[in-house]
Amino acid sequence: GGAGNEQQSGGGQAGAPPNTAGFDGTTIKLGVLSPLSGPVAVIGQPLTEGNKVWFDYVNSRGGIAGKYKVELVQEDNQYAADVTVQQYNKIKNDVVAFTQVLGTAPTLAVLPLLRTDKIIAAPASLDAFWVREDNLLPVGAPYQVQAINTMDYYLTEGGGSRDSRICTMVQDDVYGEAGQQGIDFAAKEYGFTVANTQKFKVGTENYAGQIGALASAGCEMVFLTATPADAGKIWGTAAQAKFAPKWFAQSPSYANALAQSAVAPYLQQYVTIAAEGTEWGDSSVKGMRDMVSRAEQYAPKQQPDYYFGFGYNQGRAMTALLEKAVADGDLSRDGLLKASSELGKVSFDGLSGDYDYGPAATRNPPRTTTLFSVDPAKPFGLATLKYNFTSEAAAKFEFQKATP
Amino acid sequence: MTPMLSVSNLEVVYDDVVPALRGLSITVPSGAIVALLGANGAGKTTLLRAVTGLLVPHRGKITKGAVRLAGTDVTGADAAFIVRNGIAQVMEGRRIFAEITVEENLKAGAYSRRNRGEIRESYVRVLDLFPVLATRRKAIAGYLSGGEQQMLAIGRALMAAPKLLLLDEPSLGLAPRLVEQVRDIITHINRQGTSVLLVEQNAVMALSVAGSGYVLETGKVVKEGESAALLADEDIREFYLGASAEHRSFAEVKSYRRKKRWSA
Amino acid sequence: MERLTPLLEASGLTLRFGGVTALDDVGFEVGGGELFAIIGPNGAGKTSIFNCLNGVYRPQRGTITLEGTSLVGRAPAAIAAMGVARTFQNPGLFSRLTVVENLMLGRHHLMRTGFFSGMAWWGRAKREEIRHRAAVEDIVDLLELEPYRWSPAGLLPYGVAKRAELGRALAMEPKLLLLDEPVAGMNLEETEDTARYLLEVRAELGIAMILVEHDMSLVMDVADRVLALDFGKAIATGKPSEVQHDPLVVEAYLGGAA
Amino acid sequence: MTAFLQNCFAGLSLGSTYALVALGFVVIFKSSGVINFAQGGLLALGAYLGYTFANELALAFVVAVVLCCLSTAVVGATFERIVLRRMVGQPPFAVIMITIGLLFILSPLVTAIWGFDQKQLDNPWNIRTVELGGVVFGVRDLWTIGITAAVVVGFFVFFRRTSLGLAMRVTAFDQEAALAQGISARRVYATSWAISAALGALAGVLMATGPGGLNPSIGNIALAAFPAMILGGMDSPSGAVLGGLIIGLAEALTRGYQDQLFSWAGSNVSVIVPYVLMILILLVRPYGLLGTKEVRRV
Amino acid sequence: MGAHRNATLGYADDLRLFPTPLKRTGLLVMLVVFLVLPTIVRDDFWLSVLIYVGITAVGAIGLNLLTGYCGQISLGHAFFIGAGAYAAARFGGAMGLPLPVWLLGAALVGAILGGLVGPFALRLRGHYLAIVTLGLVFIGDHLWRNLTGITGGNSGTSVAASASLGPIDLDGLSVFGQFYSRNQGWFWLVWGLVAIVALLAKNLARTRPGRALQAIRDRDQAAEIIGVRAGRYKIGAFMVSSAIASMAGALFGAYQQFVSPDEWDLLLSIQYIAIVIVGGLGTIFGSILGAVFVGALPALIDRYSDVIPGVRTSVGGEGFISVFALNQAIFGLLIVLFLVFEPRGLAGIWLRIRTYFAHWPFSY
Ligand SMILES: Nc1ncnc2c1ncn2[C@@H]1O[C@H](COP(=O)(O)OP(=O)(O)OP(=O)(O)O)[C@@H](O)[C@H]1O
Ligand SMILES: Nc1ncnc2c1ncn2[C@@H]1O[C@H](COP(=O)(O)OP(=O)(O)OP(=O)(O)O)[C@@H](O)[C@H]1O
Ligand SMILES: CC(C)C[C@H](N)C(=O)O
Ligand SMILES: [Mg+2]
Ligand SMILES: [Mg+2]
Repeated sequence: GGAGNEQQSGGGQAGAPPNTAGFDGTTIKLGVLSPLSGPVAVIGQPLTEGNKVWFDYVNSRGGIAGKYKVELVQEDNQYAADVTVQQYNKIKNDVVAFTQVLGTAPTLAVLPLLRTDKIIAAPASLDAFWVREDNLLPVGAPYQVQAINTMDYYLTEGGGSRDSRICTMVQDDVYGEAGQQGIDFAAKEYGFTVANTQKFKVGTENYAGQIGALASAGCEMVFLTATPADAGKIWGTAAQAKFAPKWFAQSPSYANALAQSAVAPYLQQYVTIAAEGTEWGDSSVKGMRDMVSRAEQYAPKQQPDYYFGFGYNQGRAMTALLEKAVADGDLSRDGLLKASSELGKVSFDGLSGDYDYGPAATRNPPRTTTLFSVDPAKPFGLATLKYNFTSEAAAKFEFQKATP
Repeated sequence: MTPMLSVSNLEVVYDDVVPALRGLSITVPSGAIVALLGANGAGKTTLLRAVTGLLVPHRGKITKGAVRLAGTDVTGADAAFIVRNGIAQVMEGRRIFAEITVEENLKAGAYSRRNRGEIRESYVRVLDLFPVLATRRKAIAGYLSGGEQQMLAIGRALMAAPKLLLLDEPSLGLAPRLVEQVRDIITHINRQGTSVLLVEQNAVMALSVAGSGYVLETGKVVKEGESAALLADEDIREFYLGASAEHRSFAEVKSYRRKKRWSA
Repeated sequence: MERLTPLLEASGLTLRFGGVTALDDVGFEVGGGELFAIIGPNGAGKTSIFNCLNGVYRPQRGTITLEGTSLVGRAPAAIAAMGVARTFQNPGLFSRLTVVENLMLGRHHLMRTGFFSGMAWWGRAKREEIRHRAAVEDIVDLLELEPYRWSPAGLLPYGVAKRAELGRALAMEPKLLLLDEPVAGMNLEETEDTARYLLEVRAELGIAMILVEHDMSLVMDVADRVLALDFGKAIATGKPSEVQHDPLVVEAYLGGAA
Repeated sequence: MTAFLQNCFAGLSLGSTYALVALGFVVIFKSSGVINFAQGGLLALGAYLGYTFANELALAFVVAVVLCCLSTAVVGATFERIVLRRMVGQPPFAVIMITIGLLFILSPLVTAIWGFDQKQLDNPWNIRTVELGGVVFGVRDLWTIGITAAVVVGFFVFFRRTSLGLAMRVTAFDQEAALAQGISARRVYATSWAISAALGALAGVLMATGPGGLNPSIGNIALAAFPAMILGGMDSPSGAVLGGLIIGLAEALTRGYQDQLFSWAGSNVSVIVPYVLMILILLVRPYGLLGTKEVRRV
Repeated sequence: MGAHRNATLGYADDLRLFPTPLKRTGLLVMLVVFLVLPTIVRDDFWLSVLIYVGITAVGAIGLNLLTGYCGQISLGHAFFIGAGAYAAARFGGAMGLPLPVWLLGAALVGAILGGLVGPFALRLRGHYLAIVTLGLVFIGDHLWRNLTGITGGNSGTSVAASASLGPIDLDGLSVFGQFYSRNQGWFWLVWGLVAIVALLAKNLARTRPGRALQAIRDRDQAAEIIGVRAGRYKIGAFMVSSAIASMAGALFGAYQQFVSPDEWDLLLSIQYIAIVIVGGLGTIFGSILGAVFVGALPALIDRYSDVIPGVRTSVGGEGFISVFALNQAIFGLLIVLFLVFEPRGLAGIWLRIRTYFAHWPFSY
């Protein structure tokens, strides 16, 4: 069973857990370290909103295990490592765990502290590093998996072959490297070579050079790892240059605003987004149906958003962990770590693939990907192209520990 | 007739705490040349700053008294405004604009004038007065020699064709021949209707052109009168003119000489 | 005329800036302990001579030797270390430092403390500071700068600033002191004071001096010999009284004031 | 060859934006000897005001652009009125710090009003293109280049006609002496802040019409324009324009030929090329290509 | 001269850092605060704020030597801070060297880098130099991302440098059976170093080399003419300043235990410039005050933001401006306000207060 299993009434055989840091017998406090301002707030805000809507919903049902209400303690980490450390220190003794730490670098910065303090945190980042960390509770298929599945699709159904000119365009940071790593892995598995790789710096003003290089390399397919502002410029430049390969892009490259912009026709024609779950408002998937109705109820102003769903899923995973801990009668830090190592598969009802938790060494993250095409008529501007599939290559990908 | 400049009972304080002028009054009658003498630190420059509104950049303030220009009260008014009303000055320390050419410096001096023809006339006249400047028209002003810069500072002030000219040690660093020439220039433009307030350490020169003069000490007027009367004054002769009886050689100045002051 | 052993010899100095010839084949000698004056109209090249001696300008032609060692091409700091000190036409004190610190800087080339020993303080740096501080105090005494010891140099009255600058130059324990218009902007009384300081220094320490000054009465009274320049050329050299009546000098420089 | 021309065109377009921003820096530096760190903030403010005029008030694009330049100019002048005039005669360091303070005020203000979300500014160009001899010209880029050229010409004519240029220079050099010539330092500052803010706003809206649209980090372009300003010479408007174009071209060409020529130096060499170029040029010409040499003489 | 024996004693008095009883009392108070504070403020948040403030103060003292004393504006401080952090990762982490060694090793790395950059100051002046050093931040960023072997590239690197001094392990201090937390230990370590660095810098400033730096700042040509080799001192100032910056960076990395290239950006440099200007150029104590102001004020606002009306402390919460945004705006506003009031910075205000009391009860 898991958090997704809402029918389970919870309630531990071991009796009520004793009070501990962040738990006063009635309320469980959870930390959120997320950029609520600054350039990454576009991601941090909906993500946190997703956390909130999930727990509002849990609370409306009485709380964790039906009796313990959850309260979020939010701090702005500005997407900066040192601020994250400060904010972590500020609230670590007031919370049971962190249900969100946003960003790869911020997560890496608090990781040593999490280890010494024996606290669990759910990173808001799909890096592959997290899988093997006992103190982290990741959700979703890592970026590498998205990339590998994308290549599988391209080579089998997407009209590409091993001899196609396959290129990548990745942002020059950890997030970009994750995508590139997936593609490189796929290249080995499927026996193709990457014809050209363009790296770019976040916030570049003019992409004509990179687009020109991709065009002259004759790229037929480009895998893009970017964030929406840059992705918009990149596709805009490509559209202007009449450069029209098949674009596949990692989920964070996309934002709804793009489907409403002048480049929308180009996107509709050439761009595919690799993400998880299903399109916004797809009532055939239970998880989505529930999420949309809860979003309407608890955050009526919330626009359809990928990150919202991510935050919502984090809430579900954390809830599964907490219910297990309550069942064990121990909400202490040690109790949570123990519960985490004993936590089995958690289902996200189709919003994301199921995650096999348990001891970090044996965890298995979901390896499913859904491909979307751009469709301005849809609520989030994305229409499902291929739903929830796992390639063989993705299943083989091995995960490593973050840092020694 | 209203005097060109009248300063009455003026008090100035620097930095909120350092008093520099303590109730000082002077008058520059219209069309007159008035000399202002005084030792280092007496407050001469401060007085000129107070008149032109340039105390602000020095953290100075007028705390009492009034400055009237041709009858208009301009106490504490904005410097640019006062200057545009027909005042020009040769500032202490020359303050030429070192990074631009001689010609541009002169142009800046005429900033408050509009009539291009008249500006042109003044320009020609200044170059005429100081032929060195004419030969160095396109030179960057900062590379001129000290004395050449002083000429430029005087020339720049003349470019404004002022009603009142304030001169803070115009003879500083000038060769003896040029000091004479500057004296002539002062008399000349005064004849053309410009009133002059002249601060000078070279008292012989100052009193020879001025009709009247003031002696300042620690922010107060300690002596005033017609030039002739001042020239005849014993103390002034001893401390400013060095003309008492016969010339006292510098080589024989005795080291124990006591400094005499008018006020305690 | 009694010849002093030449301390400084300059010959054939020529210095041009673009079209301007600041110095044109100028030569002179200054003997040990001599007070040598340079006069001339504005822009004649007096300050330029100082700048050549200091190593700020490098003359296109000519030689300068101090006690037989050539100065041309040496860095200003090296020349200072050889014993050439200077006061500037426009006061050149370090405005945010106190008078004492300014004088201590005069002793810079006599001191050894480097970054490390300075940081460590106890030991050599401290001993050195105390020793040189005492030497500076002698100069403060001599020039009657006591009331201004701790004033930032930037706030000094003009006359005092000039005096402090003289003090800084003396603190360098120079062999040769270059004075660029030391009494400009001073009234008679202050000029007399400065003359007294200069003569006292010369009498006690025997430092040779080159004086550039437009105050003719001072030059005539204190100088041993005078060099007159016009347009970068030497037009007369000799005893003050001789130069004063040289027709070229009267014509170019003194005018009716002679 | 077409690839080369294409890259050059990209460089010119990028360079035009740099030139506008750098010109904004120069105007303020020229009049006060201060680097205005708030330029990026003013640029962002201008761009968002443009968004409000064009999208929310649905004004015609031209009107929106003019209005946003004017209103940002007013903001710049107001800043002078409230703060800077109290700094006449104060050390430039303090003034620089105040511009940093202004930046810290402007950026959160912009996000508090307009939020963090990506926005699209309605404009007549979008991603339309024209093609000539195989080279594709973005209509927006053509307009950017054209408008910049027009503004630059207007700027120079204005400066030639008025004595403002001289007034600015002497005010920067010596405020007090400038005042003594009847030059109102306040007026000079107010004017230069207004002009600079308007230039920033123009650069901002032009950028916002680009494919990237509008987001709060739009002001970062100001950082990229530093080398352009320095390389041209900090107090030289022509230098700013020249520097902007050189940097734009250098950046675009390095990016275009990263794979062939610069792979040895790591990825994204184009990001540091402006700085490397700037350093090299300054080593040869310490005051930039057209900057005024500091005059020092003893 | 008999008077001189006495006078010499007098100069030694002049040269004391804490000449008056009042100042000595102040020193004592600071010492007591230093020792006792972490046992009173045990809160990890405030301790970590204070630790970051202390680290920043060290770095700011370095920048003030260069900018405030020697007059060379540098926007490249972030570069040297970063270099120090990576040096700590290598020396302290990978090579496992003890605290004094990795700290001095980082300083050495900083000094060498500063010595490479310093010569630019010989040719460039004022703002031109400032922007060139700004270029350093971007070039550094490029290096940090591409020198993967040293820096871990984009992913960053963990900094496992130990904080033990012989038998004393500041990561988990225990004295007479009393156990102290890592943050308490680090507070003592960092602020102890602040005191040491401040003392060294103060000594430097008041002896021959320090005077030479200030002379160069005020009038470099005159300085040369009286015998100061300006070039040498400028490079020296760069070296000392960047050595100190690297030390700060090493502390930063070791305390945070993980660093990535995103952290050494222009904003960091600007923050340091802000500290030395707000604190007061050319005063060591000002740098520390500035660091406290710039570092602790945002934390204070953050802590008490819930009582400020209009502030949104959580997503979807009430209010129109987020804490950080408000923080930034208030911070900007304060900078503007008080530089208008006192352009000489915090040290200037301090001076005013002192003059006021020196004259008290007499006032003009
Ligand atoms: N900016 C300032 N701040 C504080 N005190 C000042 C300032 N400027 C001048 N003073 C003081 O005010 C007094 C008068 O100075 P002022 O410059 O007016 O004298 P002065 O008569 O022009 O002297 P000088 O002949 O040396 O030019 C002096 O004691 C001087 O120290
Ligand atoms: N760095 C320079 N660049 C260009 N011209 C210079 C430079 N230095 C000096 N000159 C020129 O050389 C000539 C001599 O200048 P110098 O300063 O030596 O004159 P001076 O005799 O000291 O005059 P004054 O009595 O006015 O101080 C002047 O015409 C001056 O403009
Ligand atoms: C949402 C993503 C762009 C965040 C990215 N994975 C990071 O950690 O930095
Ligand atoms: Mg004066
Ligand atoms: Mg001279």
